[in-house]
Amino acid sequence: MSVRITEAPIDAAAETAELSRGRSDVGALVTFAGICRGEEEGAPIAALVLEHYPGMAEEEIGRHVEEAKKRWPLLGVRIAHRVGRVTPGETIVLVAATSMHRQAAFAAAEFLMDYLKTRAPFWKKVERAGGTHWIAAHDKDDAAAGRWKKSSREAAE
Amino acid sequence: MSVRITEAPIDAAAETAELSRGRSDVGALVTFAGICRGEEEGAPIAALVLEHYPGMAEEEIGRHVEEAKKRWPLLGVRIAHRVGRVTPGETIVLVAATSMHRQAAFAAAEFLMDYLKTRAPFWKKVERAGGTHWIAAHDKDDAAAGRWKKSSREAAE
Amino acid sequence: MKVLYFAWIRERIGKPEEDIELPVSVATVGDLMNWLKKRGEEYAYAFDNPKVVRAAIDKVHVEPAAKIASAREIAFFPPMTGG
Amino acid sequence: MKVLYFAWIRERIGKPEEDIELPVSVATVGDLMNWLKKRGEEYAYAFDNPKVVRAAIDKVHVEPAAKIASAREIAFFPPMTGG
Repeated sequence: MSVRITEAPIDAAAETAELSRGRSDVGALVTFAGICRGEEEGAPIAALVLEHYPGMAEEEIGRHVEEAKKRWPLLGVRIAHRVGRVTPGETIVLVAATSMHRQAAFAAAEFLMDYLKTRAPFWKKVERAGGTHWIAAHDKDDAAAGRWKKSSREAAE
Repeated sequence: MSVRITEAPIDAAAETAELSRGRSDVGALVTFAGICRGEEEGAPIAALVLEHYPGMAEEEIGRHVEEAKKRWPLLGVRIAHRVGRVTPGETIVLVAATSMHRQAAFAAAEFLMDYLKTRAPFWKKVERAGGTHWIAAHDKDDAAAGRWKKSSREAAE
Repeated sequence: MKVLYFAWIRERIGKPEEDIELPVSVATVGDLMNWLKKRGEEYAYAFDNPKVVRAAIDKVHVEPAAKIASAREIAFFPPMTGG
Repeated sequence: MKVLYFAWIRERIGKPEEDIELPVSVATVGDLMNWLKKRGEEYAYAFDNPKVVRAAIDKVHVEPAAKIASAREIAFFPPMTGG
Protein backbone atom coordinates (compact mmCIF):
# COMPACT_ATOMS: atom_id res chain seq x y z
CA MET A 1 0.00 0.00 0.00
CA SER A 2 1.38 3.38 -0.96
CA VAL A 3 -0.37 5.34 1.81
CA ARG A 4 0.76 5.07 5.40
CA ILE A 5 -0.40 6.92 8.52
CA THR A 6 1.96 6.67 11.44
CA GLU A 7 2.71 7.96 14.91
CA ALA A 8 6.43 7.27 14.46
CA PRO A 9 8.97 9.62 12.85
CA ILE A 10 9.08 9.47 9.05
CA ASP A 11 12.39 8.60 7.38
CA ALA A 12 12.41 9.92 3.81
CA ALA A 13 15.18 7.57 2.67
CA ALA A 14 13.37 4.51 4.00
CA GLU A 15 10.03 5.60 2.50
CA THR A 16 11.45 6.22 -0.97
CA ALA A 17 13.90 3.31 -1.14
CA GLU A 18 11.34 0.78 -2.29
CA LEU A 19 10.12 3.04 -5.12
CA SER A 20 13.24 2.38 -7.15
CA ARG A 21 14.55 -0.86 -5.64
CA GLY A 22 15.13 -3.57 -8.23
CA ARG A 23 13.79 -1.59 -11.16
CA SER A 24 15.61 0.30 -13.88
CA ASP A 25 12.78 2.29 -15.49
CA VAL A 26 12.65 5.04 -12.87
CA GLY A 27 14.28 8.20 -14.24
CA ALA A 28 12.82 10.75 -11.85
CA LEU A 29 11.96 10.79 -8.16
CA VAL A 30 10.33 13.85 -6.63
CA THR A 31 10.02 13.93 -2.87
CA PHE A 32 8.16 16.51 -0.85
CA ALA A 33 8.58 16.73 2.91
CA GLY A 34 6.32 19.00 4.93
CA ILE A 35 8.22 19.83 8.09
CA CYS A 36 6.92 21.08 11.45
CA ARG A 37 8.18 24.65 11.89
CA GLY A 38 9.08 26.17 15.22
CA GLU A 39 6.67 29.06 14.69
CA GLU A 40 3.02 29.39 13.76
CA GLU A 41 1.32 32.75 13.21
CA GLY A 42 4.43 34.55 14.38
CA ALA A 43 4.87 32.86 17.76
CA PRO A 44 7.01 29.88 18.84
CA ILE A 45 5.29 26.54 19.30
CA ALA A 46 6.17 23.49 21.38
CA ALA A 47 4.55 20.97 19.04
CA LEU A 48 1.73 20.22 16.65
CA VAL A 49 -0.80 17.57 17.59
CA LEU A 50 -2.40 15.92 14.58
CA GLU A 51 -5.78 14.25 14.62
CA HIS A 52 -7.19 12.26 11.72
CA TYR A 53 -10.27 10.32 10.65
CA PRO A 54 -8.98 6.73 10.60
CA GLY A 55 -10.04 4.87 7.50
CA MET A 56 -11.24 7.95 5.65
CA ALA A 57 -7.74 9.50 5.66
CA GLU A 58 -6.27 6.44 3.90
CA GLU A 59 -9.23 6.14 1.52
CA GLU A 60 -9.30 9.83 0.60
CA ILE A 61 -5.55 9.93 -0.08
CA GLY A 62 -5.86 6.65 -1.97
CA ARG A 63 -8.51 8.18 -4.25
CA HIS A 64 -6.17 11.03 -5.10
CA VAL A 65 -3.29 8.66 -5.73
CA GLU A 66 -5.52 6.82 -8.23
CA GLU A 67 -6.47 10.15 -9.83
CA ALA A 68 -2.79 11.12 -10.09
CA LYS A 69 -1.98 7.79 -11.72
CA LYS A 70 -4.68 8.46 -14.32
CA ARG A 71 -3.36 11.93 -15.07
CA TRP A 72 0.37 11.22 -15.27
CA PRO A 73 2.49 8.21 -16.28
CA LEU A 74 3.68 7.41 -12.77
CA LEU A 75 5.72 4.37 -11.85
CA GLY A 76 5.14 4.66 -8.12
CA VAL A 77 3.69 6.82 -5.36
CA ARG A 78 4.45 6.74 -1.68
CA ILE A 79 2.75 8.86 0.97
CA ALA A 80 3.34 8.88 4.71
CA HIS A 81 1.54 11.18 7.14
CA ARG A 82 2.20 11.66 10.85
CA VAL A 83 -0.53 11.76 13.47
CA GLY A 84 -0.19 12.47 17.17
CA ARG A 85 2.41 14.83 18.59
CA VAL A 86 5.01 16.20 16.15
CA THR A 87 7.82 18.51 17.26
CA PRO A 88 9.60 21.24 15.26
CA GLY A 89 12.00 19.83 12.68
CA GLU A 90 10.09 16.57 12.27
CA THR A 91 8.44 15.58 9.00
CA ILE A 92 4.64 15.81 9.08
CA VAL A 93 3.99 14.51 5.60
CA LEU A 94 6.06 12.89 2.90
CA VAL A 95 4.91 12.55 -0.71
CA ALA A 96 7.11 10.79 -3.23
CA ALA A 97 6.36 10.13 -6.90
CA THR A 98 8.44 8.34 -9.51
CA SER A 99 8.20 8.42 -13.27
CA MET A 100 10.39 7.92 -16.32
CA HIS A 101 10.67 11.69 -16.73
CA ARG A 102 10.66 14.60 -14.34
CA GLN A 103 7.57 16.57 -15.43
CA ALA A 104 5.11 13.84 -14.41
CA ALA A 105 6.81 13.27 -11.06
CA PHE A 106 6.84 17.00 -10.21
CA ALA A 107 3.23 17.54 -11.27
CA ALA A 108 1.94 14.50 -9.39
CA ALA A 109 3.76 15.37 -6.15
CA GLU A 110 2.42 18.91 -6.24
CA PHE A 111 -1.10 17.75 -7.11
CA LEU A 112 -1.08 15.25 -4.24
CA MET A 113 0.16 17.84 -1.74
CA ASP A 114 -2.46 20.39 -2.81
CA TYR A 115 -5.18 17.79 -2.29
CA LEU A 116 -3.76 16.50 0.95
CA LYS A 117 -3.86 20.03 2.35
CA THR A 118 -7.52 20.61 1.54
CA ARG A 119 -9.22 17.20 1.29
CA ALA A 120 -7.47 14.69 3.51
CA PRO A 121 -9.13 14.51 6.95
CA PHE A 122 -6.32 15.67 9.23
CA TRP A 123 -6.47 18.52 11.73
CA LYS A 124 -3.58 20.31 13.40
CA LYS A 125 -3.58 21.71 16.88
CA VAL A 126 -0.84 24.05 18.04
CA GLU A 127 0.70 23.31 21.44
CA ARG A 128 2.34 26.25 23.22
CA ALA A 129 3.41 26.99 26.79
CA GLY A 130 0.27 29.14 27.08
CA GLY A 131 -2.21 26.52 25.85
CA THR A 132 -3.45 24.87 22.69
CA HIS A 133 -5.57 25.91 19.71
CA TRP A 134 -6.68 24.50 16.38
CA ILE A 135 -5.09 25.84 13.20
CA ALA A 136 -7.53 27.46 10.80
CA ALA A 137 -7.65 26.35 7.16
CA HIS A 138 -6.00 28.62 4.59
CA ASP A 139 -7.90 30.01 1.60
CA LYS A 140 -4.55 29.89 -0.21
CA ASP A 141 -4.61 26.08 0.05
CA ASP A 142 -8.12 25.90 -1.42
CA ALA A 143 -6.92 28.03 -4.32
CA ALA A 144 -3.91 25.75 -4.83
CA ALA A 145 -6.14 22.67 -4.98
CA GLY A 146 -8.63 24.48 -7.23
CA ARG A 147 -6.16 24.93 -10.07
CA TRP A 148 -6.12 21.18 -10.73
CA LYS A 149 -9.88 21.19 -11.27
CA LYS A 150 -9.47 23.82 -13.96
CA SER A 151 -6.89 21.80 -15.81
CA SER A 152 -9.05 18.66 -15.71
CA ARG A 153 -11.87 20.61 -17.35
CA GLU A 154 -9.49 21.92 -20.00
CA ALA A 155 -8.16 18.43 -20.62
CA ALA A 156 -11.69 17.14 -21.23
CA GLU A 157 -12.50 19.84 -23.78
CA MET B 1 28.70 25.98 -1.29
CA SER B 2 25.36 24.62 -2.42
CA VAL B 3 26.61 23.16 -5.72
CA ARG B 4 28.73 20.03 -5.78
CA ILE B 5 30.06 18.00 -8.70
CA THR B 6 31.23 14.55 -7.77
CA GLU B 7 32.43 11.23 -9.13
CA ALA B 8 31.10 9.40 -6.06
CA PRO B 9 27.53 8.12 -5.58
CA ILE B 10 25.05 10.75 -4.35
CA ASP B 11 23.21 10.07 -1.09
CA ALA B 12 19.99 12.13 -1.00
CA ALA B 13 19.65 11.92 2.78
CA ALA B 14 23.20 13.16 3.34
CA GLU B 15 22.82 15.96 0.79
CA THR B 16 19.58 17.28 2.26
CA ALA B 17 20.36 16.80 5.96
CA GLU B 18 22.20 20.07 6.33
CA LEU B 19 19.37 22.07 4.74
CA SER B 20 17.25 21.72 7.85
CA ARG B 21 19.80 20.92 10.54
CA GLY B 22 19.57 23.24 13.53
CA ARG B 23 16.88 25.49 12.07
CA SER B 24 13.16 25.59 12.70
CA ASP B 25 11.94 27.85 9.88
CA VAL B 26 11.96 25.19 7.15
CA GLY B 27 8.40 24.08 6.41
CA ALA B 28 8.93 22.49 3.00
CA LEU B 29 11.68 20.45 1.39
CA VAL B 30 11.38 19.42 -2.25
CA THR B 31 13.95 16.96 -3.54
CA PHE B 32 14.38 15.89 -7.13
CA ALA B 33 16.57 12.93 -8.04
CA GLY B 34 17.36 12.24 -11.68
CA ILE B 35 18.18 8.54 -11.87
CA CYS B 36 20.09 6.63 -14.53
CA ARG B 37 17.62 4.35 -16.30
CA GLY B 38 18.52 0.95 -17.68
CA GLU B 39 17.29 1.89 -21.15
CA GLU B 40 17.90 4.76 -23.54
CA GLU B 41 16.07 5.14 -26.85
CA GLY B 42 14.47 1.75 -26.37
CA ALA B 43 17.60 -0.34 -25.84
CA PRO B 44 19.37 -1.46 -22.65
CA ILE B 45 22.48 0.42 -21.59
CA ALA B 46 25.45 -0.59 -19.44
CA ALA B 47 26.14 2.89 -18.11
CA LEU B 48 26.15 6.61 -18.80
CA VAL B 49 29.46 8.43 -18.90
CA LEU B 50 29.15 12.10 -17.97
CA GLU B 51 31.58 14.77 -19.05
CA HIS B 52 31.48 18.34 -17.78
CA TYR B 53 33.21 21.69 -18.17
CA PRO B 54 34.97 22.09 -14.80
CA GLY B 55 34.51 25.53 -13.35
CA MET B 56 31.80 26.57 -15.78
CA ALA B 57 29.44 23.83 -14.54
CA GLU B 58 29.62 25.11 -10.95
CA GLU B 59 29.41 28.76 -12.04
CA GLU B 60 26.49 28.23 -14.41
CA ILE B 61 24.49 26.28 -11.82
CA GLY B 62 25.45 28.88 -9.21
CA ARG B 63 24.01 31.64 -11.40
CA HIS B 64 20.71 29.80 -11.61
CA VAL B 65 20.66 29.19 -7.88
CA GLU B 66 21.06 32.96 -7.38
CA GLU B 67 18.27 33.57 -9.90
CA ALA B 68 16.02 31.08 -8.07
CA LYS B 69 16.73 32.82 -4.76
CA LYS B 70 15.65 36.13 -6.30
CA ARG B 71 12.43 34.64 -7.65
CA TRP B 72 11.28 32.66 -4.63
CA PRO B 73 11.68 33.00 -0.85
CA LEU B 74 14.04 30.06 -0.47
CA LEU B 75 15.79 29.12 2.75
CA GLY B 76 18.30 26.78 1.13
CA VAL B 77 19.32 25.07 -2.09
CA ARG B 78 21.52 22.04 -2.56
CA ILE B 79 22.59 20.60 -5.88
CA ALA B 80 24.82 17.61 -6.55
CA HIS B 81 25.68 16.31 -10.01
CA ARG B 82 27.58 13.15 -10.93
CA VAL B 83 30.32 13.05 -13.52
CA GLY B 84 32.19 10.02 -14.81
CA ARG B 85 30.58 6.60 -15.12
CA VAL B 86 27.08 6.17 -13.69
CA THR B 87 25.25 2.85 -13.74
CA PRO B 88 21.48 2.21 -13.91
CA GLY B 89 19.72 2.94 -10.63
CA GLU B 90 22.28 5.52 -9.51
CA THR B 91 21.39 9.17 -9.01
CA ILE B 92 22.79 11.46 -11.71
CA VAL B 93 21.57 14.72 -10.27
CA LEU B 94 19.99 15.81 -7.03
CA VAL B 95 18.27 19.17 -6.57
CA ALA B 96 16.85 20.11 -3.18
CA ALA B 97 15.15 23.36 -2.21
CA THR B 98 13.74 24.44 1.13
CA SER B 99 11.30 27.18 1.96
CA MET B 100 8.74 28.10 4.59
CA HIS B 101 5.95 26.97 2.26
CA ARG B 102 5.69 24.35 -0.44
CA GLN B 103 4.93 26.43 -3.54
CA ALA B 104 8.31 28.18 -3.55
CA ALA B 105 10.22 24.95 -2.96
CA PHE B 106 8.39 23.10 -5.77
CA ALA B 107 8.76 25.96 -8.24
CA ALA B 108 12.46 26.47 -7.49
CA ALA B 109 13.32 22.77 -7.78
CA GLU B 110 11.54 22.51 -11.12
CA PHE B 111 13.10 25.76 -12.40
CA LEU B 112 16.58 24.57 -11.43
CA MET B 113 16.09 21.18 -13.10
CA ASP B 114 14.80 22.76 -16.32
CA TYR B 115 17.86 24.99 -16.45
CA LEU B 116 20.28 22.25 -15.50
CA LYS B 117 19.01 20.18 -18.42
CA THR B 118 19.54 22.89 -21.01
CA ARG B 119 22.21 25.27 -19.69
CA ALA B 120 24.58 23.42 -17.39
CA PRO B 121 27.64 22.17 -19.32
CA PHE B 122 27.31 18.40 -18.91
CA TRP B 123 27.21 15.82 -21.68
CA LYS B 124 26.04 12.22 -21.47
CA LYS B 125 27.47 9.33 -23.40
CA VAL B 126 25.67 6.00 -23.55
CA GLU B 127 27.76 2.91 -22.95
CA ARG B 128 26.45 -0.34 -24.41
CA ALA B 129 27.91 -3.73 -25.19
CA GLY B 130 27.98 -2.64 -28.84
CA GLY B 131 29.82 0.64 -28.31
CA THR B 132 29.25 4.19 -27.13
CA HIS B 133 27.46 7.26 -28.44
CA TRP B 134 26.57 10.74 -27.26
CA ILE B 135 22.99 11.49 -26.26
CA ALA B 136 21.33 14.20 -28.36
CA ALA B 137 19.67 17.18 -26.67
CA HIS B 138 15.86 17.16 -26.44
CA ASP B 139 13.75 19.99 -27.85
CA LYS B 140 11.31 19.17 -25.03
CA ASP B 141 13.93 20.26 -22.50
CA ASP B 142 14.47 23.57 -24.30
CA ALA B 143 10.71 24.14 -24.19
CA ALA B 144 10.64 23.32 -20.47
CA ALA B 145 13.38 25.85 -19.75
CA GLY B 146 11.74 28.42 -22.03
CA ARG B 147 8.59 28.67 -19.93
CA TRP B 148 10.51 30.33 -17.11
CA LYS B 149 11.64 33.11 -19.46
CA LYS B 150 8.03 33.83 -20.30
CA SER B 151 7.02 34.11 -16.67
CA SER B 152 9.92 36.43 -15.90
CA ARG B 153 8.73 38.74 -18.68
CA GLU B 154 5.18 38.61 -17.35
CA ALA B 155 6.40 39.34 -13.84
CA ALA B 156 8.28 42.41 -15.07
CA GLU B 157 5.23 43.86 -16.80
CA MET C 1 -26.58 5.51 12.84
CA LYS C 2 -23.00 6.19 13.87
CA VAL C 3 -22.10 9.89 14.03
CA LEU C 4 -18.46 10.94 14.38
CA TYR C 5 -16.96 14.27 15.41
CA PHE C 6 -13.41 15.51 14.89
CA ALA C 7 -11.10 18.30 16.07
CA TRP C 8 -12.86 21.26 17.71
CA ILE C 9 -16.29 19.88 16.86
CA ARG C 10 -15.40 16.77 18.87
CA GLU C 11 -14.11 18.98 21.69
CA ARG C 12 -17.20 21.18 21.74
CA ILE C 13 -19.61 18.23 21.78
CA GLY C 14 -17.42 16.41 24.26
CA LYS C 15 -17.34 12.99 22.59
CA PRO C 16 -15.74 11.46 19.51
CA GLU C 17 -18.77 9.48 18.36
CA GLU C 18 -22.24 8.29 19.24
CA ASP C 19 -25.05 6.12 17.94
CA ILE C 20 -28.14 8.12 17.10
CA GLU C 21 -31.66 7.05 16.18
CA LEU C 22 -32.76 9.58 13.57
CA PRO C 23 -36.38 10.71 13.09
CA VAL C 24 -37.69 10.25 9.53
CA SER C 25 -37.84 14.04 9.09
CA VAL C 26 -34.02 14.13 8.97
CA ALA C 27 -33.31 13.45 5.28
CA THR C 28 -30.10 15.34 4.48
CA VAL C 29 -26.79 16.12 6.13
CA GLY C 30 -27.99 19.71 6.56
CA ASP C 31 -31.16 18.46 8.26
CA LEU C 32 -29.01 16.40 10.61
CA MET C 33 -26.90 19.43 11.58
CA ASN C 34 -30.04 21.43 12.36
CA TRP C 35 -31.52 18.56 14.33
CA LEU C 36 -28.28 18.03 16.31
CA LYS C 37 -28.10 21.77 17.14
CA LYS C 38 -31.31 21.39 19.14
CA ARG C 39 -29.98 18.51 21.22
CA GLY C 40 -28.23 20.74 23.74
CA GLU C 41 -25.88 23.63 24.34
CA GLU C 42 -22.76 21.70 23.37
CA TYR C 43 -24.26 20.80 19.97
CA ALA C 44 -25.52 24.37 19.44
CA TYR C 45 -21.96 25.55 20.11
CA ALA C 46 -20.40 22.97 17.79
CA PHE C 47 -22.74 23.78 14.90
CA ASP C 48 -22.87 27.50 15.66
CA ASN C 49 -21.47 28.40 12.23
CA PRO C 50 -22.54 25.63 9.83
CA LYS C 51 -20.47 27.17 7.02
CA VAL C 52 -17.25 25.99 8.61
CA VAL C 53 -18.51 22.46 9.23
CA ARG C 54 -17.61 19.78 6.71
CA ALA C 55 -19.26 16.37 6.48
CA ALA C 56 -18.57 12.90 5.16
CA ILE C 57 -20.94 9.99 4.59
CA ASP C 58 -19.29 6.58 4.81
CA LYS C 59 -15.85 8.26 4.57
CA VAL C 60 -16.57 10.31 1.44
CA HIS C 61 -16.90 14.11 1.46
CA VAL C 62 -20.46 15.34 0.93
CA GLU C 63 -22.33 18.65 0.72
CA PRO C 64 -25.06 19.59 3.25
CA ALA C 65 -27.70 18.75 0.62
CA ALA C 66 -26.53 15.11 0.45
CA LYS C 67 -29.21 12.54 1.31
CA ILE C 68 -28.47 10.41 4.35
CA ALA C 69 -30.54 7.45 3.09
CA SER C 70 -28.64 4.24 3.82
CA ALA C 71 -25.53 5.81 5.35
CA ARG C 72 -23.74 3.73 7.96
CA GLU C 73 -21.68 6.57 9.41
CA ILE C 74 -21.72 10.32 9.15
CA ALA C 75 -18.82 12.47 10.28
CA PHE C 76 -18.65 16.19 11.04
CA PHE C 77 -15.37 18.10 11.14
CA PRO C 78 -13.79 21.50 10.50
CA PRO C 79 -11.98 22.31 7.23
CA MET C 80 -8.94 20.06 6.91
CA THR C 81 -5.51 21.32 7.91
CA GLY C 82 -3.28 18.32 7.23
CA GLY C 83 -0.22 18.05 5.04
CA MET D 1 44.16 32.20 -26.18
CA LYS D 2 42.97 28.97 -24.58
CA VAL D 3 40.40 27.07 -26.62
CA LEU D 4 38.52 24.14 -25.03
CA TYR D 5 36.50 21.37 -26.64
CA PHE D 6 33.96 19.05 -25.02
CA ALA D 7 32.04 15.85 -25.77
CA TRP D 8 31.94 14.85 -29.44
CA ILE D 9 33.61 18.09 -30.51
CA ARG D 10 36.57 17.15 -28.32
CA GLU D 11 36.56 13.63 -29.79
CA ARG D 12 36.41 14.84 -33.37
CA ILE D 13 39.24 17.34 -32.91
CA GLY D 14 41.19 14.82 -30.87
CA LYS D 15 42.22 17.05 -27.98
CA PRO D 16 40.51 18.68 -25.01
CA GLU D 17 42.21 22.06 -25.31
CA GLU D 18 44.92 24.05 -27.03
CA ASP D 19 46.55 27.48 -27.01
CA ILE D 20 45.94 29.38 -30.21
CA GLU D 21 47.39 32.64 -31.53
CA LEU D 22 44.48 34.33 -33.30
CA PRO D 23 44.85 36.59 -36.35
CA VAL D 24 43.27 40.05 -35.89
CA SER D 25 40.65 39.21 -38.52
CA VAL D 26 38.99 36.81 -36.03
CA ALA D 27 36.72 39.16 -34.06
CA THR D 28 33.72 37.03 -33.04
CA VAL D 29 33.01 33.50 -31.86
CA GLY D 30 31.49 32.79 -35.28
CA ASP D 31 34.67 34.04 -36.97
CA LEU D 32 36.68 31.72 -34.77
CA MET D 33 34.57 28.70 -35.75
CA ASN D 34 35.05 29.50 -39.45
CA TRP D 35 38.76 30.02 -38.94
CA LEU D 36 39.14 26.76 -36.98
CA LYS D 37 37.26 24.84 -39.71
CA LYS D 38 40.09 25.62 -42.13
CA ARG D 39 42.77 24.28 -39.80
CA GLY D 40 42.34 20.68 -40.87
CA GLU D 41 40.01 17.78 -41.51
CA GLU D 42 39.33 17.09 -37.83
CA TYR D 43 38.23 20.71 -37.28
CA ALA D 44 36.12 20.71 -40.45
CA TYR D 45 34.41 17.57 -39.12
CA ALA D 46 33.87 19.04 -35.64
CA PHE D 47 32.37 22.28 -36.95
CA ASP D 48 30.57 20.60 -39.85
CA ASN D 49 27.17 21.79 -38.61
CA PRO D 50 27.76 25.07 -36.73
CA LYS D 51 24.10 25.17 -35.66
CA VAL D 52 24.64 22.39 -33.14
CA VAL D 53 27.78 23.94 -31.68
CA ARG D 54 27.47 26.03 -28.53
CA ALA D 55 30.14 28.35 -27.19
CA ALA D 56 31.19 29.99 -23.94
CA ILE D 57 33.60 32.86 -23.31
CA ASP D 58 35.26 32.78 -19.91
CA LYS D 59 32.67 30.19 -18.73
CA VAL D 60 29.58 32.16 -19.78
CA HIS D 61 27.31 31.08 -22.65
CA VAL D 62 27.58 33.32 -25.72
CA GLU D 63 26.07 33.58 -29.20
CA PRO D 64 28.22 33.26 -32.36
CA ALA D 65 28.04 37.05 -32.77
CA ALA D 66 29.78 37.61 -29.42
CA LYS D 67 33.04 39.58 -29.62
CA ILE D 68 36.14 37.69 -28.50
CA ALA D 69 38.02 40.87 -27.46
CA SER D 70 39.80 40.23 -24.15
CA ALA D 71 38.57 36.64 -23.62
CA ARG D 72 40.94 34.36 -21.72
CA GLU D 73 39.27 31.11 -22.74
CA ILE D 74 36.72 30.08 -25.33
CA ALA D 75 34.96 26.74 -25.22
CA PHE D 76 33.04 24.84 -27.91
CA PHE D 77 30.60 22.05 -27.10
CA PRO D 78 27.37 20.37 -28.26
CA PRO D 79 23.99 21.22 -26.72
CA MET D 80 24.01 20.26 -23.05
CA THR D 81 22.51 16.94 -21.93
CA GLY D 82 23.10 16.99 -18.18
CA GLY D 83 20.60 16.64 -15.38
